[in-house]
Amino acid sequence: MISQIAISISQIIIILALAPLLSGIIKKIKAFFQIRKGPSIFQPYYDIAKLLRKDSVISENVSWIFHAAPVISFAAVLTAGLIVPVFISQLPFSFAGDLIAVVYLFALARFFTALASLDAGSSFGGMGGSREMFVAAMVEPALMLSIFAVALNVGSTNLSLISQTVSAMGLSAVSPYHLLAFVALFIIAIAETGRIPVDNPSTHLELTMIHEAMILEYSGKQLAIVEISAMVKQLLVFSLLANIFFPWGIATKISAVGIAVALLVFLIKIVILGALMAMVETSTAKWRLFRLPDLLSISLMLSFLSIVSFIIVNGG
Amino acid sequence: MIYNNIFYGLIIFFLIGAMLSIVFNKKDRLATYCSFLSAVGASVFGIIFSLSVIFGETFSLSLSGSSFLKFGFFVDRLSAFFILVISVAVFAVSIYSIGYMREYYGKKNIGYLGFLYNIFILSMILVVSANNAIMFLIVWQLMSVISFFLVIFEHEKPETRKAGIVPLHIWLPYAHPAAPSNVSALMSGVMIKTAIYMFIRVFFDFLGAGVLWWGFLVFALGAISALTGIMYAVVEPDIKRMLAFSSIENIGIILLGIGASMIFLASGSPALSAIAAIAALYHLLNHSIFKGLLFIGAGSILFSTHTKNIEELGGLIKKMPVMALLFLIGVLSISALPPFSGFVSEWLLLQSLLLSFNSTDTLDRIATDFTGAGAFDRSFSFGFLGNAGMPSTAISLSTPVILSLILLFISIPSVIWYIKNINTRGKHQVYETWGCGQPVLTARNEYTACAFSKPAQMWFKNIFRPERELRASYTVSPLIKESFKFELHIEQIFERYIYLPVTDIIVSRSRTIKYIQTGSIHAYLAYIFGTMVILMLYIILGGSS
Amino acid sequence: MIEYLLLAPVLISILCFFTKTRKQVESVSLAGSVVTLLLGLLLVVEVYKYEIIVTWQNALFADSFSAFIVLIVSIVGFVASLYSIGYMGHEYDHGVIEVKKLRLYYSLFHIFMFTMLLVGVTNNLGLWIAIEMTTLVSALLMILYSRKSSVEAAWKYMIICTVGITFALFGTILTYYAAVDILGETGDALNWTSLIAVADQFDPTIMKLAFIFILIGYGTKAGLAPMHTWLPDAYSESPTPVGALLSGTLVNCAMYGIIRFYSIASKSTGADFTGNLMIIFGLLSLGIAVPFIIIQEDYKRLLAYSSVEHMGIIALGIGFGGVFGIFGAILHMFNHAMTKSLMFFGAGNILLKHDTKEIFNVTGVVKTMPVTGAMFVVGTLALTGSPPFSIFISEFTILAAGFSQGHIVATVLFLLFIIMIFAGFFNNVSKMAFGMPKPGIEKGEVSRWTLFAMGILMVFVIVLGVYIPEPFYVMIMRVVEIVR
Amino acid sequence: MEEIVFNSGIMQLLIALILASTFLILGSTRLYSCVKAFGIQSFLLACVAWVVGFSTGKIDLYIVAFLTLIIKAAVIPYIFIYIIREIKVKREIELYVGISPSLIIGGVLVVISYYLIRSIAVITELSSFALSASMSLVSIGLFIMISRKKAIMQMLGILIMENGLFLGAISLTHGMPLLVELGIFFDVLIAVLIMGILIFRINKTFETIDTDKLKTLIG
Repeated sequence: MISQIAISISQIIIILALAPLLSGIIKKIKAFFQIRKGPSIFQPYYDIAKLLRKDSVISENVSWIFHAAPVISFAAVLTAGLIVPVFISQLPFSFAGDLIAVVYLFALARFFTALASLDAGSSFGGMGGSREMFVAAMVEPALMLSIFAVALNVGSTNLSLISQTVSAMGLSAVSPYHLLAFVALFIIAIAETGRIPVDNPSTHLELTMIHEAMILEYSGKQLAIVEISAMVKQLLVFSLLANIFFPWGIATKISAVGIAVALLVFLIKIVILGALMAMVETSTAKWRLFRLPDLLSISLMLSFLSIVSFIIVNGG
Repeated sequence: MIYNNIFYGLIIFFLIGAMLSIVFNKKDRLATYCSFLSAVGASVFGIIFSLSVIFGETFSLSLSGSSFLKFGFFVDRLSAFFILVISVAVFAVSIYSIGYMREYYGKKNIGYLGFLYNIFILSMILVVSANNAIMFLIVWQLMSVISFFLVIFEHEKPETRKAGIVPLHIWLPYAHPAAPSNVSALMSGVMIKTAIYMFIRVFFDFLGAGVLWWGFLVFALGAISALTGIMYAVVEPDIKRMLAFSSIENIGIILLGIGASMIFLASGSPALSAIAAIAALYHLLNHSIFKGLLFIGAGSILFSTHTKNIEELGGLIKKMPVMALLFLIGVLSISALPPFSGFVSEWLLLQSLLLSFNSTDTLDRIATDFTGAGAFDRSFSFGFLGNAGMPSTAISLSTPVILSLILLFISIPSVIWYIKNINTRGKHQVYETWGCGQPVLTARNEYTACAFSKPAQMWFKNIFRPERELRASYTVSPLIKESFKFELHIEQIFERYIYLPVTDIIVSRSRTIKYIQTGSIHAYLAYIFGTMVILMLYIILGGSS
Repeated sequence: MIEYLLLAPVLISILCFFTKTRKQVESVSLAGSVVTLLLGLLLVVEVYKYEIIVTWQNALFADSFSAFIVLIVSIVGFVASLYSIGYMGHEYDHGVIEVKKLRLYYSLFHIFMFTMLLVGVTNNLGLWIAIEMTTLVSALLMILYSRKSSVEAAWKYMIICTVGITFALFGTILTYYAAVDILGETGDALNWTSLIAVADQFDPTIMKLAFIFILIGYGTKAGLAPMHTWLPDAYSESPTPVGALLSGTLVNCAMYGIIRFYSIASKSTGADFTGNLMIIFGLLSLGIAVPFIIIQEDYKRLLAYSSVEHMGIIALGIGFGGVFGIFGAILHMFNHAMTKSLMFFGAGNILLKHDTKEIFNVTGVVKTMPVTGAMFVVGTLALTGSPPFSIFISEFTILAAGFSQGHIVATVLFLLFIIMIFAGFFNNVSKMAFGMPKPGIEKGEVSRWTLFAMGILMVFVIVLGVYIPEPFYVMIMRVVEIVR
Repeated sequence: MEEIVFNSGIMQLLIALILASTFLILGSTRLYSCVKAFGIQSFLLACVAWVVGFSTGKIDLYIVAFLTLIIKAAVIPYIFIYIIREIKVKREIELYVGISPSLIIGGVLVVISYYLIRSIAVITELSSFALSASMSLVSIGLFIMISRKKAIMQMLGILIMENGLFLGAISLTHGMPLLVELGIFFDVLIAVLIMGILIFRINKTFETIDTDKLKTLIG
């Protein structure tokens, strides 16, 4: 019992610690590709610390939702963190939720941020919220289908079970549908974390920002919490990418050495994925909003293809 | 047999309510209290009765009738579940109606509405507990006729006239919202479910769900209605019609569950079909509750703002905070977000759909996965489908329930901690919303519902075929525009491409057939002569057999 | 017993002819119709006890089927005479007709009753003579109002029905010829009782030919399609009580003739030949009724086409055969007679109040004439076969028979037509019943008599929908035995 | 014994003459000649009845023959002439179908009914001839009603059909039982009377007895 509580607390701490680091690393790699020095990888930590200390300015026609939204979305994302295997696949709360729960938790977080964006009554917030919902409507099914493909192989949607069986299967798990599902999930990750082709994270130009527009009204502590939940979500999506498709090296038993190795492997995988993401960001321009359906239907088709190929291969 | 008198109590209460509301229909206040309080009492009886049947044994009672027409009641666990759904919804809606009726004081005949309301619920309960086809059809017709009268209750409103005219359209989304809000809460919350009840009775009990393609048919039907339902709900400006469309979507989801359950039953895995059926029925219960909640919310919005058009609504949370919170919970639940019941039923449905791709041998692993070996193994079983010929698997719904607990466990304290310390330590100034430098931000700058759903509208534009109309009215000179008038019209594809063309064809064909009755006696005699000759040939050629 | 039943209406009509004032005529007619009703019920009770009664060297006879027809005729006749007191009284007060015409009307009315009762009780194939007389008398009744349209309708009615009946005569002759081969030229070679006993030895080809001519002949009188063309004109142009009698009882008498010959012919030619013919004609009548009901502008013609539809349903019921099929058809004859005459009385009240037969210029009937309006709407629901009412039960039985006897295609078509007719009929009637009444129509009913008459029929329509009394059920089962 | 009677020369002659009289009606354009032809036809029918009665020795056939003679050969033609004189109707008969085509159609109808009765082939040679004659009489009667516009001609058409049936009855079963036969005569007489009243009423309201004008009730 105690070890399980310890694991879950350590999981939360690690997630909170690594999340800003990951976005810092991605910004650094992006800067490297753009041949500029770019801020240090710890810059996000400084930003958050600064924000936590600053006073906040709140619009007058705002209701309790504005105050509650950041906290609820942060809580939702953290709960998702309990379920997604990061460095250990034997999570205590793994039975409490599975893939569908994670997707819906992300949806809950997104729901409340969009609600808050409308609350302030500015047209920017409304525009951000409406576009976020539009993107979400396309992202969610694709996300679910892509991980279904893998879940089918394992027979259950329980994430830790999936990562455990796939890691046990070793290299033989890398079959065609496996890769197809990975590419599909990668495109989803771009949309989910608000990266370039779908949304531009680093700009305040109302034409291109979706995620930023929603949190335009926030300042001070609330902005800090929103930023952290965004980063944690990004980390979770990356860990989904890493630990569902390439879970080797994840600790299956509770042993100091195993955990340390798992942490290291996890960090490496995250950095590689971050680099990949940064490369995609620098090489493509932001797509027009109404061309996004084409991009996301590609990922939908890929995940659907992977399911079909799984059924054909295994004669389901 | 305590069942009998509970069942009688249930029916008598409704009849009392109906009679009293007629007796007092002149005095509005008294009529409201009589009819709706008796409805509340009756629904309490309903809940007790249904629970006693679910956990007891089936209840059947046959009334005397001539040797040809025998009527009676037969309430097995399935009907009891539906009675439970109806009574829970009626309990809430009746209490709400007592308040809501104040809007009709003096204006409308409350007694008449009370009478119709009580008989409407009674007919729904009878529909679910009829024991033979004839009785079922009789009470079904009674229900639809009364709902027809309820829909045209406020017939001075223009759209009510349109709703009531074509009798076959009673269940269409623009008929439900025309009824008074408390009634439309019941209608789209519960009345549609009686159709599902008929579905289940016909497909499971009557035809034995032996044929595979029926399952796929129902499955496809569910998928289509879910998709189109939500598509039209997204772009619908009228709040009650939006809710009616979302009812269609949820009915689609329930049909998905039933279709999946039929497919499993036909392909020989009863345990799986039990899971799918439980998902469908559980979603049915959730939907009738949160749809009732949403309609009541819409009703109170209508009550205070006297407008159903979402475009004109805004900032209500400041004036009606409690109602806004409740409405939010309803919305969270209907969009199946985690801590609420909607999520549980949709999660179960997704699980059953996922499992359908899988071969049955992994069933045992899933079963263990479900029950969960964890310390919190508190199974909260819904084994109520024993009668429908399917094994009552004590599926524990612990997984999602525990998840919600954890979520609450984390978010509530953090919210409290956050609000507590924000007021004390950090100062925060209140300033106008950031308008990118614009001097004054008025309410008209906000994103209205139609704008919010604009991307979705663009994505499905060849289905919606939106016709936008922008009329500018000019001041003296053509350069300075005084005002813009924006008009948006969405195509109802079903009505436009399936229903209207069919009726046009029928009417035009019958216009041509009309010329048979030409009026000339010679033509008529020729018809008789023709029939005689044809029959003669029939005998000579074919008739020798 | 039967002679008194036949004698009563003749006496009454003579009496009516020689009375002077309106009050006298109405009271004589009312008394007469009460007597006829009582005698009819007495006959039914007696038949219920003794199964079969034969009198007058078995020229007149009454088995349960003819008792059933006598029951329908006497009930609808009694109610129609009540209604005509109100209706004709209203016309008389408004000077549309004067006393002479009123006296003529009542005397012809009772002769019409006599002829229909005669149809029920004739034993031998003289049925033809009785039906021919009904045509003649009803033609005279039709030209009561010497309007252009009613004369035209009467002429068409007269010519087409007489042609039809001539065919029926040819069928009767052929049946007689087949019977003579077996029974020899004795007098009773024509009587039902002896015919049915020996029906299976008849020569099948002659019986096929005979059945065809009978079907065309009596089908014209019953209003089966394509011989139904006289029906809408006759029903909409004749005075409403006569229309009610025509649609309520006369078509049933014609159907009685068809079913009698059906039971004889199907014994020798095999049930599927006759059954298929009945189904074909049934579906044809249903099919032709659908377009005319959907786009109809005249509400009396709407009711006429609904009669064609219901006769089609009865023919279908018989065609499906089996206990269920025939039980449904017989029950449907009774239910249809009650509901149709109720609707005709409602239409009559509307005609008196709005003085136009166009559906378009009649609105808000429920507001101007609340009782008639309500009964009219309930009647519509009943007529289109919606559940709580009697017609639903018989249609449901026929449907069940259709499925169980394996005529799937016919039953599905039957269901489809009924749904379309429900939509068309209810749409037309809801235009008339609901909405704001036309200006200038003052509120208030036409007259108590009409409401009283409609009330009696309403009782039958509602009660039989939920509960079928035991003796009634036994009687119908006996009829089913006779027909099978 | 029937066969001898039936194939005797007189019967065949009489039936042939009846057929000829129908063609006379088909071919004539004046009302009076039609009525006269109908009179002859009824007379011939009475003779057929008398011959059959004489040969089979059934007394009621004599009565029937006598009745046909009085009612159909005398009373009904008189009624027709009375109507024609009373309404001062134009003597010609408007037709949908010209004279020669209607004659040809009459011929075709006779052939069809003959072939039809033969294919049923149930009765002896001659009586099948009589039955086919009656069938053709019925179909020509119906054809006359369809093709002639005058209301009177439609009345005449019905009576021709009825004659055909009477001929059929006699040839098949030597006449129906007396009671029924009387009923039929009585009915036919009343039918003619009522049609007469109707024709007077049509003439009064429509000012013409041309049924082509009777087309107000449509749909």
